[in-house]
Amino acid sequence: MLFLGHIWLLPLFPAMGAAIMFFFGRRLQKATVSAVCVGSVVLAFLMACGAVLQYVNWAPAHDHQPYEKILYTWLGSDTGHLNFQKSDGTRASLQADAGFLLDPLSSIWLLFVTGVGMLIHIYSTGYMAHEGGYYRFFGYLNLFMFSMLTLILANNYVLRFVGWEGVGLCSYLLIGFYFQRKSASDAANKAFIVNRIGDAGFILGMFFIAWLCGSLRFIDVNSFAHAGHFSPETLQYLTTATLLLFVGACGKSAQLPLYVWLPDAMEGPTPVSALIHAATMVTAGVYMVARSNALFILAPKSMLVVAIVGALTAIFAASIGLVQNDIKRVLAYSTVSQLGYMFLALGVGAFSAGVFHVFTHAFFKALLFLGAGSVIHAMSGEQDMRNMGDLSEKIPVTFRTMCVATLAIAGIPGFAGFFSKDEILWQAWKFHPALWAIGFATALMTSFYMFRLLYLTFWSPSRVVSHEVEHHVHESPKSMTIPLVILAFFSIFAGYLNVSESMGGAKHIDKFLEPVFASVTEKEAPAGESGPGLTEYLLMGLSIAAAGAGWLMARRAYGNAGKGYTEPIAAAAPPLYDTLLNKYYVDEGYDYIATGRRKLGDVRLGVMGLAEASSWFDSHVIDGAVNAAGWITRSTAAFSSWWDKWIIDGIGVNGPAILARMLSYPARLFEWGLVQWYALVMTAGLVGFAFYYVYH
Amino acid sequence: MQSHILSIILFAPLVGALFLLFVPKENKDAIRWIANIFALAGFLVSLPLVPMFWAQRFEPGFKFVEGAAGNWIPSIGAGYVLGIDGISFLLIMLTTLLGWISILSSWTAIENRVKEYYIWFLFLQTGMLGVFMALDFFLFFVFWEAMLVPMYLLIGIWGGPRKLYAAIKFFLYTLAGSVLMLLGILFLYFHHHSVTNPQVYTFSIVELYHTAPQIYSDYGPRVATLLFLSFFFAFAIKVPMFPFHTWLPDAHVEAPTAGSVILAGVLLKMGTYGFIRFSLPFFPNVMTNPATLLGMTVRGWMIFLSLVGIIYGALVSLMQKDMKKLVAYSSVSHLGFCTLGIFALTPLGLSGSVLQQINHGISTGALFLIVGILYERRHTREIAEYGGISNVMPIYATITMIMFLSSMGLPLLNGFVGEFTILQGTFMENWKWGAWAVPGVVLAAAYLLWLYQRVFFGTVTNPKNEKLNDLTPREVATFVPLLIMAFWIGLYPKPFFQILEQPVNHTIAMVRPDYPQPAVNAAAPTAPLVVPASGVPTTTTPSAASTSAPPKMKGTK
Amino acid sequence: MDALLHITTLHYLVLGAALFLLGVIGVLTRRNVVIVLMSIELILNAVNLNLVAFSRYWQGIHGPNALHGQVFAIFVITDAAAEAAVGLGILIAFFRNKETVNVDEVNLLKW
Amino acid sequence: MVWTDYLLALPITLLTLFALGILLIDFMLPKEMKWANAVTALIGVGFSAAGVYKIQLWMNGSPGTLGMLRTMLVDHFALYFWYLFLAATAIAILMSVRYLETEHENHGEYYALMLLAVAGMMCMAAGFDIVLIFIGLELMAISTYVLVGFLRRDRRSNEAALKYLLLGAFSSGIFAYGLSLLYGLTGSTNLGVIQQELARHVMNSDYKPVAVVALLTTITGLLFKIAAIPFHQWAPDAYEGAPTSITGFMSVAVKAAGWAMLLRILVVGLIPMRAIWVPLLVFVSIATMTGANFAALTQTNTKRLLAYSSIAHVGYMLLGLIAGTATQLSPDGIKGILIYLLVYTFTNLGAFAVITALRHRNVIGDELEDLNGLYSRAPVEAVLMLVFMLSLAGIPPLAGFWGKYFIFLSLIESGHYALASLGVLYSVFGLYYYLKIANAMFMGKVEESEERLPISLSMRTALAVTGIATLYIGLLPNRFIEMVNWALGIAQHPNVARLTQ
Amino acid sequence: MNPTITNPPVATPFFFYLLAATMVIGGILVIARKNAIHSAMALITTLLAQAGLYLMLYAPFVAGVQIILYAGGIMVLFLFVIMLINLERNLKERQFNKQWLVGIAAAAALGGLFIAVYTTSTKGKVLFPEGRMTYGESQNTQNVAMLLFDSRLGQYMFAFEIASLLLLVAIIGAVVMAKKRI
Repeated sequence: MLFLGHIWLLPLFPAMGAAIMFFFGRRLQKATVSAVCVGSVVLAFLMACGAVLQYVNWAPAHDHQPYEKILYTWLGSDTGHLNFQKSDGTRASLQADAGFLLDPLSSIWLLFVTGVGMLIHIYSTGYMAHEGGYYRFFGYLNLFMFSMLTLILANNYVLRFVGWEGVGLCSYLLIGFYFQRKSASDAANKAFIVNRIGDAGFILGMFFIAWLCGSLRFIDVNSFAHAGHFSPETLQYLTTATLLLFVGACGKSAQLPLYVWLPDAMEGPTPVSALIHAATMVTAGVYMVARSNALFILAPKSMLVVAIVGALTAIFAASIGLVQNDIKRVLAYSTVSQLGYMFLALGVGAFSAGVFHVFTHAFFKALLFLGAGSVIHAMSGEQDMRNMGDLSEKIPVTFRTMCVATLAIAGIPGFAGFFSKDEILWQAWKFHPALWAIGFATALMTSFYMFRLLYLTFWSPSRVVSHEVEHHVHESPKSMTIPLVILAFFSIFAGYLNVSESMGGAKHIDKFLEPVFASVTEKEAPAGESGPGLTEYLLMGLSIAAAGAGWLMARRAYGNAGKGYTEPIAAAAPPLYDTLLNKYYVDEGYDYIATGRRKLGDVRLGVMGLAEASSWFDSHVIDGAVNAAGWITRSTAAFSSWWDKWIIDGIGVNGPAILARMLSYPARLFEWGLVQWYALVMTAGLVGFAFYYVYH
Repeated sequence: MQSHILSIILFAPLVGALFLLFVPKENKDAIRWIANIFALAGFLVSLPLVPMFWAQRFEPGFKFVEGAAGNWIPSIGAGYVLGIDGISFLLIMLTTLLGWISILSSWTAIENRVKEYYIWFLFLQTGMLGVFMALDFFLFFVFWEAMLVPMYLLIGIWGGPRKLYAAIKFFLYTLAGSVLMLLGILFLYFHHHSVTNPQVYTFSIVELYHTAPQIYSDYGPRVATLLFLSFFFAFAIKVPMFPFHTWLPDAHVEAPTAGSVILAGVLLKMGTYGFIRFSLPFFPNVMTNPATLLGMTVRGWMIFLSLVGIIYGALVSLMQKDMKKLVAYSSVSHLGFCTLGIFALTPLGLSGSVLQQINHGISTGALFLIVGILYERRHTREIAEYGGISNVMPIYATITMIMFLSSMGLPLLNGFVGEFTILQGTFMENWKWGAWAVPGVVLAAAYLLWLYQRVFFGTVTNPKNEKLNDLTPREVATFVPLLIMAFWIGLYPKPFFQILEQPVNHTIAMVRPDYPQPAVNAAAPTAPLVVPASGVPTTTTPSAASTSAPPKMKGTK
Repeated sequence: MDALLHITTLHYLVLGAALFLLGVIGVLTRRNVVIVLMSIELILNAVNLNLVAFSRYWQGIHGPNALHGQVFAIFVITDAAAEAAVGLGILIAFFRNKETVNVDEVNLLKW
Repeated sequence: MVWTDYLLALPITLLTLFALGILLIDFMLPKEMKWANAVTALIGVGFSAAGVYKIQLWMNGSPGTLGMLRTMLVDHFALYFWYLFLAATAIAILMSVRYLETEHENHGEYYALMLLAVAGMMCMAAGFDIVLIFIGLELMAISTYVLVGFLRRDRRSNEAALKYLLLGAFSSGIFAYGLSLLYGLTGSTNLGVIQQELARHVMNSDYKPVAVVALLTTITGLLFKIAAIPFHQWAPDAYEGAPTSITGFMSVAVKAAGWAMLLRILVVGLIPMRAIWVPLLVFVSIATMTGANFAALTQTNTKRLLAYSSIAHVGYMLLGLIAGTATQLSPDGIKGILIYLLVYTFTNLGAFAVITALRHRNVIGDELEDLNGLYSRAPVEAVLMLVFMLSLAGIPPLAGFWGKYFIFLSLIESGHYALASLGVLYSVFGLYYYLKIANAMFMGKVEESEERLPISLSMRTALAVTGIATLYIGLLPNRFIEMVNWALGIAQHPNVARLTQ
Repeated sequence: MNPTITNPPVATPFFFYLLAATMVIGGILVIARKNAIHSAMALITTLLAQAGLYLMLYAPFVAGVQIILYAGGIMVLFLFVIMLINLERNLKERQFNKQWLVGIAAAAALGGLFIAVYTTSTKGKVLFPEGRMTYGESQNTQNVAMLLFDSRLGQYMFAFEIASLLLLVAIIGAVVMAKKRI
């Protein structure tokens, strides 16, 4: 049990790397930095392989239970005396451990995260070779790996949240890596804050779970969920809880309406986009929902919401992707769209299909991003596809691997994406044909925009603006191309791990995941598997056709796109094109209405509008009240002076004189300090008291 | 045999102040050295308290009690009685630590009237420690008021351009609250006399715990509520709760850096401490009174004000143009969490609240130091004056980032632990309260990150910023303890929870006798207690911890 | 009519009150300090009149030796003398500096 | 007259003898030896204090002796005040030496008048007969008129004296009128008899309206002496114009004597009319706190500011008399007043001592601006002034807090919550103007002259005494609280302040 | 000194009203005359009339003191001072200050109130009814002296001593204030 027993070391390897960078990074050579940081991830990968292998051997003997390793009590006093009241009135104590859990679900994530992560680290040594802040970059990357591994391996929601926030932070740091650029730091802020909104949902969801179950350990939560017999009220709370968790997932996995940060996140270096914003971090939402499957199953309404949001996101993002010109943005919207697919799968109850898509997607999307990075590297930083073209000869390795990835994502049979996507579509059909229809349309669009990308970049005539750039185009170094090749390999063959029965496959991954999704299978069991039916094959054929159609359309439109080519959509429906190009104006809408970053006329709405109003309120009303009290006091003091001056001396002293002598002494109006006035006040006081008491 | 460690801790800074009196004021460096040595000594003498307290952290009642009731002014029954429990222990340690750090941070910041500065500062230190140690209401009040004076002078003499306004506002505002508290104290005093047999006049807090709750039945809810309010104003102004907060931004902006650190780090905690130590146990029935006041119960109002404070403070921070003011308003938001946790009246909320008070002391203290460092170099705090500071001061930028993250409650840093516990404690009481507080967390990220972006990111646009020096070793030294504490609490908060367990459960038992308390033989710790990283020796074995008596219910007859 | 013709203590009281009233008017209205001082003497005389009248009244109750009021009146006269002496002294000192005896010109100290 | 009467009169006799002695010695002293007058006066005060102590020893625990054929009641209360007067006078004498030299008015009469004023005060505090009280009052008042105008070449001093005299005489006239009515109603000048007669016959008869008039006119005189609104207006003018040392003397000793007289008359003689005078005092007290605090807010003259502050303090002290039920006094309230007077003596004298110290060469030193940057010129004095100001504001642990403490204690005890709240809020309010002084000293712009302020030895002594007393009473008040308990004949229990009536 | 109850002499009301009228008119003249000397003369008249009233009240000693001390002593002092200070200027100036109307109103209110209180009584009873007794005037001075000096009855002895101090202070005060150089 060398690896399994010390599984807590897994996140610590990259953490050590990050710590070394933090303290000594500035003084280290680039080579040393690479060695330390890549080395730590390689170590983590090897350890992950070892641990998973050991787990696979260990599990059958232990009833396929998850392996749990608790290091120490993190939150809570560990005496059981710090209690709270559960929803049913019983006591539970606050406890969140620094504990790690390995089961099939986390195994899968563990493997592809460390694997892809390792490749991207290697790729980065080449990509970032000429950039400043090398150590900083790798420190952040390592920190990200640490957070991601914590997220994956956590044995309770709170520790998961640690990783969850940690990856958000690293995403923030890495998006803002080029912090001198305003757009980069803006995007970083946006990413973090939008994620925080999701996190707020996550926290609340967690509290609901703790309130209902009395614990946040996955094992406890699952056993609570499996125990059954819930009152309607509890089920209602469970629905709320799962919906809140899903809000968190929406934030992290860029679903409607919180997807807005992901396209902007492309401001970061490309390896970051590949690692964080395509392969790993953004799937955390999927992971979380899959992890909480026992609860989601109990809340069908939440499941429906997940499915609908997933489907809508898929088609929404895909439609935007149709017309984007920035190569990374196309991929970003593609990612959002694919994540939508995954949630669609989860929502319809096909958890393992969703997980499988995550798995395959990790490879081909990472590959796409890295390929895009390679293209950008070759083009000296140019990202606009309108200024590319005809690169297939010049960067052949990149070109070939990109082709593989495109075929995979488009769902061409034989490539990884086909298997996973098709499984999802089939499950969606079983749930409701409408969802399938959306998924199908999305598949068509996916194929179109991916091939559009391919044509515009590699095949169509060159539209490169400057000769210098054109002259400079070169294939990337080995450190970058080798990861591409490895990823291409997996983009083809990863799919064969879970070929469905209808195609004679064994569904290895489904079987492997079975203990995790036990509740799902139990629930589905009565419905019964009707075996591969005609419908399934028909649908499969339809989606293959869609993929092909997309390809053909793209080829027709962009195969010979020269300078100043026209977009087919722009030609057909200019308003639609504008809307799509401007991403349905969602960012603008948010800026005007939700955040208030932009003013609507003279009025600022949204949070900042509220903030402005509060600020005004604070300085004018509240502090105003305080100051007014002071002001009134002082003016009362002034008033008593004034009173002495004008009323007492003016009316009291001068008034009668004025009346009697008809304003003959206007110049003497200002006389004060008179003894007799004092005496008069005394007398008047005495008279007042006397009248009061004698006639009271 | 009484232990005198509390008195030693209490008067160590005062000794330093008296010593400084005899140093000629021209010799500035000597004064600085002596002040720093005494500040460090003040911190060091408090360190032995850690193992001593740790050994008896689960035992009920106050520890290290010193003096006897009525030994100071026998004729009115006021005594010099000191004693601590877990809550005050943590706050005392925070005070000694921050006191040392702020004195260290003033080395170059204070150039004129150095001697006075340090004398007043050390004096202030004693006042604050006294507040947390006093077990006699009268002694408490004396310290509470006495510490206003040095703070007033620190703001007023060494402050910014509007220092007079700020200093007077601070003094008057706080005093206005506390005088009403004095009347409340006197009421309790007479009530105690009237219900005890034989009739005794005393200010002893432990004694008053027994009688004060009876006011509700003796005089009716209205009087009890008014009495609660008389305490409430004192504490709410100190905290400050919305809408009594406007002295805070002014005081912070004008105060010298070290003053701000102490103000935010320790002074504000006196308000929350007062709530926990006095308001809750004295007026349990007011807290649980279902009758409404202007449409809400008293407790509902407290929660409401806390929630408003959280959101409102964050919103106002968002719009600030002055860095220090931004941090000041963020304090309003953070302290909103603390009061929310207190009035949630659950053990979790309460312990989270105390922990968050410590956290706020650490992170906001550090934030003020951070602002102070820029101010010392550029003499402006306008955010617009900066930009791209990361390029010229990378170490500074890194430390700032960590502290910002700590302040916004990122997990594995201290802020998260407190906020999470508070929110959970509140949520378990009423999930809507918890839900309303959560936007504060989001907004915290917004205002802090935006600030960071504007100050640190981008390129250096202002030529004046091009030649800024990065941190000196002394400045780094001021941050190191804070960073260590931030990570410690973030990674391993268990010792803190254990220290807080007994007082928190005890307090809740006093406020809500019906709240389920831990069983007598609760489960033993599941894992052996680990020696904390700071080298605090563990003298209690798990078995000892499990056999230690659970908190007894006191004060409710 | 009997009430008017039969002179009782009350008549003296009313007369004293009238004298008091005149004194107060003098104090409140005259500008000349000397006359203000004289008005104060009027007030003190009103007091004396009261005292002596009351003394007579109480003699009727407590016996002829109850002359406390008369003795008190002597003390008041002493006091009046002392006050007048010092008052006039201060007035002279004031007059030396300011060359006036008008009360409403005593107005350096104010507010 | 029996021999004990001579003993009871001993302090007064000694003061008179020393006053006469000073007048004689003064003729023989050359100009540069005039400080010997002060020394003589101090010795006189010392002897007188020894005489008081002798009486205290002789009383040997008995609550009090009626002497001088029932016209004088020498009890602990009187002894307490006698000590207080003597202490205040001693400090005021210490403050005066250098000041008079600077003003070129260093005459023996000054000290003689001071001692005679104290003799008058002693009669006021110990008098049990309205004649004695009245004569004592006049003795004190006339001495003070002269002292206020002692700077004869200074127009402000003249004016202050004239105003004080005119108003003082006017108020004594009204006061005497009230006393005459009291005598008329009760047939006696003895306070004890007055109380009995009022309680037995007058209050439930046709004579009640007359009694009310008597009460109102009497109380006017009393309130005038302690300067409560609306009978206060002499105070700021007289305080401002008088020599600073005399301002200090007036603000504590004269005021304490006024209080002693007020307590004697209201608490002993007129207690049957408590139901009538309490509402009146409520009004006066609120008016006093309000008016004085507001008026003090914008003052720029330190002496005048402190005058208004001392008026405000009268407002707080009056609350002590209000505390209690409609017919019953709260002993805690009286205790509060006595403690208040004690701490106020030291604190206020200290404050005036600092202002007196500011007078040098061509600087009058009573404007707020004169305090600017005092810290750099005289740090010890500035810190002491801060202590005095905070003590006046009632910040614990300084002496001033204790006065307020007992006043508010008594109010809470007797259920006057609203008044108590008002009082404490006004005390916060008051802090504002005390802080103005502190601001000027510590934060005001430093004048170009960085030279140290010359401060004489006697002044240092005065400052030391007042400063130490302020701190000592603040920190360890027990001894003083017990002293006041002793003065009021309140029994003492260890650890418990149980009050017996 | 045996009091004898007799009917009051017929002349009593007459003399009372005569003297009272003299006093009031004198008082009015004191405050109404512009010339301070005239006021002083009017005051002396008032004081003498008052002395007459004292005699009617069987207080011959006080009456004597009144004439000797007041009319003889104090008023001379007043006249000296009036002579000493400039008179001519005052004669040309206003006699009353600007608040005279209010002053009179307040004083009248006060005096009226006093009188109203004294004269209002329930059931037609008069306050302080006169005992209609007469006393031997010969022993008045002795009796006053008894109260001042007798070792058994002299309860005002101490006050009398203090009064001497009062006069001493008055002397010192007058000297200090009025003398140019001391």
